[in-house]
Amino acid sequence: MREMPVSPERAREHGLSGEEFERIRTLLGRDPNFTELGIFSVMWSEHCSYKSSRIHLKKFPTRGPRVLQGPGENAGILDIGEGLAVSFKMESHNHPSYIEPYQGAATGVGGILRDVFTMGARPIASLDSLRFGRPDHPRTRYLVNGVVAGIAGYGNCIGVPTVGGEVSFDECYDGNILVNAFTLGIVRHERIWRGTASGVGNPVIYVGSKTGRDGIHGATMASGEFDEKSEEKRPTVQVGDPFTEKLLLEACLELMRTDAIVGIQDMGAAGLTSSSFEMASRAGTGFLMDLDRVPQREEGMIPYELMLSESQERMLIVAKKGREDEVRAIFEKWDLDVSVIGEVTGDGMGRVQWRGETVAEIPVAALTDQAPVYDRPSARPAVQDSLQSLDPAGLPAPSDLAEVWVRLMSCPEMADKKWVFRQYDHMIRTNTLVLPGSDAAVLRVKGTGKGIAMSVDCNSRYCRLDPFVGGMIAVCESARNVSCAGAEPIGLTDCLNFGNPEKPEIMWQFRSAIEGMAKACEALSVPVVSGNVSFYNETMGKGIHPTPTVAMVGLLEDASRHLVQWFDAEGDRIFLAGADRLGVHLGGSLYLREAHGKVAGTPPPVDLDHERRLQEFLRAAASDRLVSSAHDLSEGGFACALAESCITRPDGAVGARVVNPFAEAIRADFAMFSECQGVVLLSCRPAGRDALLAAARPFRITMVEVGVVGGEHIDIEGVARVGAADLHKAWREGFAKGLGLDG
Amino acid sequence: MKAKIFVTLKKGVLDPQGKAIHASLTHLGIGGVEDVRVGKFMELTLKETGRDEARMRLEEACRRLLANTVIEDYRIEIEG
Amino acid sequence: MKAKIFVTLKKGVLDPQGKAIHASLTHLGIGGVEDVRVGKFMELTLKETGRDEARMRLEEACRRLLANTVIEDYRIEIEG
Amino acid sequence: MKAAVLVFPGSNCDHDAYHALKYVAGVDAEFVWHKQSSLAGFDAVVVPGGFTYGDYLRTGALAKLSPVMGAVKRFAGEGGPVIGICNGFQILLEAGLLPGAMIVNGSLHFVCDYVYLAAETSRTPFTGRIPPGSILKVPVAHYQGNYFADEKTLFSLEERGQVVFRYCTPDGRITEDANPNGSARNIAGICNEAGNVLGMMPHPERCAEAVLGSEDGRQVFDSMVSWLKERGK
Ligand SMILES: Nc1ncnc2c1ncn2[C@@H]1O[C@H](COP(=O)(O)OP(=O)(O)O)[C@@H](O)[C@H]1O
Ligand SMILES: [Mg+2]
Repeated sequence: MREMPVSPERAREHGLSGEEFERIRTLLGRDPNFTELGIFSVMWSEHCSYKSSRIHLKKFPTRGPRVLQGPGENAGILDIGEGLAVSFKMESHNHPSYIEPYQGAATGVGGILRDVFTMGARPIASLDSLRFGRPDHPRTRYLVNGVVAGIAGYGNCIGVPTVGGEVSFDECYDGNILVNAFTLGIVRHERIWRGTASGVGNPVIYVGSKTGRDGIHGATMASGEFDEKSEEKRPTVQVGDPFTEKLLLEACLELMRTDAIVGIQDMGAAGLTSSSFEMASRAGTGFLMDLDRVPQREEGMIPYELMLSESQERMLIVAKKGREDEVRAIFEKWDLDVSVIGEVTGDGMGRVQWRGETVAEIPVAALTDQAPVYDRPSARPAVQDSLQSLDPAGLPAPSDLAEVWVRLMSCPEMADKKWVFRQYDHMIRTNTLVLPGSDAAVLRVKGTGKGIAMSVDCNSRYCRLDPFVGGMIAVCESARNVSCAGAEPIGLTDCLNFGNPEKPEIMWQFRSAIEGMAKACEALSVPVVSGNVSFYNETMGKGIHPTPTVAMVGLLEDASRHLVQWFDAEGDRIFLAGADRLGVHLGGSLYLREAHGKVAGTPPPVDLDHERRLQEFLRAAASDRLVSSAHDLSEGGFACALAESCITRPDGAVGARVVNPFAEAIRADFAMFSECQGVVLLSCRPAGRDALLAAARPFRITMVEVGVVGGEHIDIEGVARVGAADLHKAWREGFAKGLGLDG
Repeated sequence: MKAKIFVTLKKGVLDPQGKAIHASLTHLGIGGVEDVRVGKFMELTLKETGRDEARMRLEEACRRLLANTVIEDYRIEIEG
Repeated sequence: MKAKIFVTLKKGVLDPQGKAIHASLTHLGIGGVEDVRVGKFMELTLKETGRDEARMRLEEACRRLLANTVIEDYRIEIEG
Repeated sequence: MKAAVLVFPGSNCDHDAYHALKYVAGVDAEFVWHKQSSLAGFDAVVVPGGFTYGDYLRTGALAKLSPVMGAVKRFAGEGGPVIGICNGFQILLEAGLLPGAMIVNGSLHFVCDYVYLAAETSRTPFTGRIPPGSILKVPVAHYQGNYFADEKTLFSLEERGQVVFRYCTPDGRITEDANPNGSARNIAGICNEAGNVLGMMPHPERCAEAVLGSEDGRQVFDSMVSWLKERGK
């Protein structure tokens, strides 16, 4: 690559508008050179600057008694007591994973792991939220295979268990899949590190892999729509090296046990550029950097490439002056490159030198604080009204409800995801108390009696139909899953996947979803401590459903009191908690899509006050050991939740006999598959019935006893009945079958 | 009829395997190696057919399955 | 100086990858393939030295590291 | 009584083995960095699982070159108990301490799941308290656990009682369906002729506590403790 003259035209190629280019000239008081243009383009990209989202993200509640670090750092941190904290974050790697599924997903995992261990935390668990196109779309199988293998390849090798996640399918992701990766780590309070470059004269140290021409323009790619030309951008995909990352992780944690450093940050999107400028920005300092000292893998790299490379498995450290040798010794022990490439300065300028010349000289604030911020116009799409119209009475009633039931349970969206998580090491580190397959994964925290529960959720059909309610539901549902495990939701991270923010309709979806999420967070007292925005999820102008994925983290003071979603023993009694929230809500339901081919109507209503009381009750019931299982009604409604509690048990399926819980006479298919928020299926020993009912009263939760666990059939009396073993088999085989994957 | 297919990483693409093997060779005292790149190598037995026909088929196989042209190059050799 | 090393599974050792690729080719409608065996392929850049010297070194590298002779055969080609 | 847990670049079940030894079996355990060339003072050696050197080239191939492996060979030669778990097993194979080799799983997928093992011999230091015929529920987690050896080697392994564990159904039948990776004759673990070196793909350290879903793996570590105690360690 060679230097090129800078012009407004060249700036446009870099994704900078005419106004933005003018702003750069004003901030610098001159024209930028080619290297500087590259630096501005990545720092002002949507991905790094959050220019279209920032004003809306401010609506999230981010404070709380446990918050040690909110948004603004590489990952958020929450206190969990006994001097310990959890650090976590979620990030998207959508576009790279569509282009090269294995490496795209693998490097997504690598990136989020670095975001967490750069805070000083040892990663103990990952989750992944995946969305693909139609199961029968010609590319879907290839993408599923590659993405799952990539997540496995990276996570398994580095030794962090992938303990949960979600996989769903919809036509809207045919040309733009979503790969969102979450990691959580544990850190002692006094070992928390931040990405800050303070102390004039302190050395700036580069560690990790050598720099190559990987992923140059990766950040701007993530901020641009897909078109036919995307094929040409292919070589920007990076290859992950999980082995090197494992060494980097161990070396960084070893270094962080000393007090030789001041700050540390991973080189993620926009590599050396974003890490250096962001660290200086947080400290209010500047830096001087010599590119000749950057370890290089390829020959003839120019400053533009060195500054913009997204080579993986690299970190930037600011150490205390005079402690360089300690840093060097640790990284050399782990066979990693280490090089002092510059120092912290006090004048607020970022200066980059190469071959004795200054090749970039930019005020740090120009790239960070003075980056553009947009309040983009938003408008409710005209189609919204027609989307929301749905006349349930007009839907043909299926003649064989048992057949529809089996069909729903075995469609790839609902079917057993074992094909996926069997490829993930989900047990390594020997903390996983609840393996994948329940509402939330539960891990123990060694050395304490505590447990951590985690769940990642979003129903994007709901968000499409009503982004405000859909956003609320994403938060409520993930919190409810964590509460069903007996844990208290203490904080969340999110990945906001949307289309092109320059379109007012997309901006409306975005702000509505955030407002809904924020409202639910406030009602449930759960702060947002980190997150990520992924815009431009469009292919040839066709956008995805708005998909604000939420990863909720919960705390159990006593890990042994966790709950699972499956029935425990024959004879146990089954209850519906929140039964007064049942209603006919078919809008956006799985049933509507799978059986009637429609995504329409309005999502089920949410009552936040009820939700809060329900979840408090669930935790109380778990902690007092009043229930043997808890599972919330979500996709597929009452019938599918019941079936899941029967067949997801690791020890094999069990039957159940229940009554139709709907008080009024409604159509049988509606009773089975109507989707409701705030309703949970519980089971308890027969002798524990009265205690459970009594426990619900102070929370004003309506309990209805619906039936009993046992028998060969799952039987909703007078409505439909299936053999537990048959349903179990269809559910187990559905994923591979639906996608045409080898079993 | 036999064919060989070589799939190699494109120039400039990181080769973590090659890097690790290179380090180990040095460690074994086997010097003089400046670089190692690792690729895949497939030997195919084909039904007798024209060479051009065979090459066309294998080209398609490489593009659609055997190589990922985002990061890999491939080369086909047809024998006999 | 360049060298190539080919590492292939011994006859009689099961090759699940080869088998899977064979099945996928058929599935893709790319017919006429009777058998596929997958191996490894390494390209080494060596410091200039005599060919015999280079071959000796690489033989040693293969025996001690690059191939597992319980399951694999190897072949060395030195170029230029 | 002191056990060494080897740590190579890329080992990642080292902490799990350490935890099971120290906090479950009550053995004094210590990490040993792969560049160390002595195992003086240790009574047992655990080569833990992981992805040493990223499993690049072949699993265990690059790790066998580490200085500590010379010490492991001497230690084993003197009759000291050595257990290789998962990647540790692969390293022992590559180092020639055990016969055979590993190839990629028949499914071509990484597999992490509980499996059942039929124990065949209590002659090793790690199975002394596991009566032959016992069935253990233990997880596997690997991409290349498909054990291969030529017919002659397989015959001699069986002849000399060196097959320690085989994959089986929950009721102990050795069937193809119970084999998670395609291993020859359902082999999950083998020992050397002398019996003091054991290699196994399944992870006993992951199921040594009831809260984790199975306690069966604990018997491997308890056997080791008894064996060492009987020898006055
Ligand atoms: N949707 C969001 N909600 C809350 N915080 C967010 C959100 N998106 C981004 N953030 C915060 O903004 C900061 C910058 O994020 P990002 O650029 O993704 O980090 P990185 O540089 O590690 O890739 C992070 O602290 C992140 O937690
Ligand atoms: Mg970061």
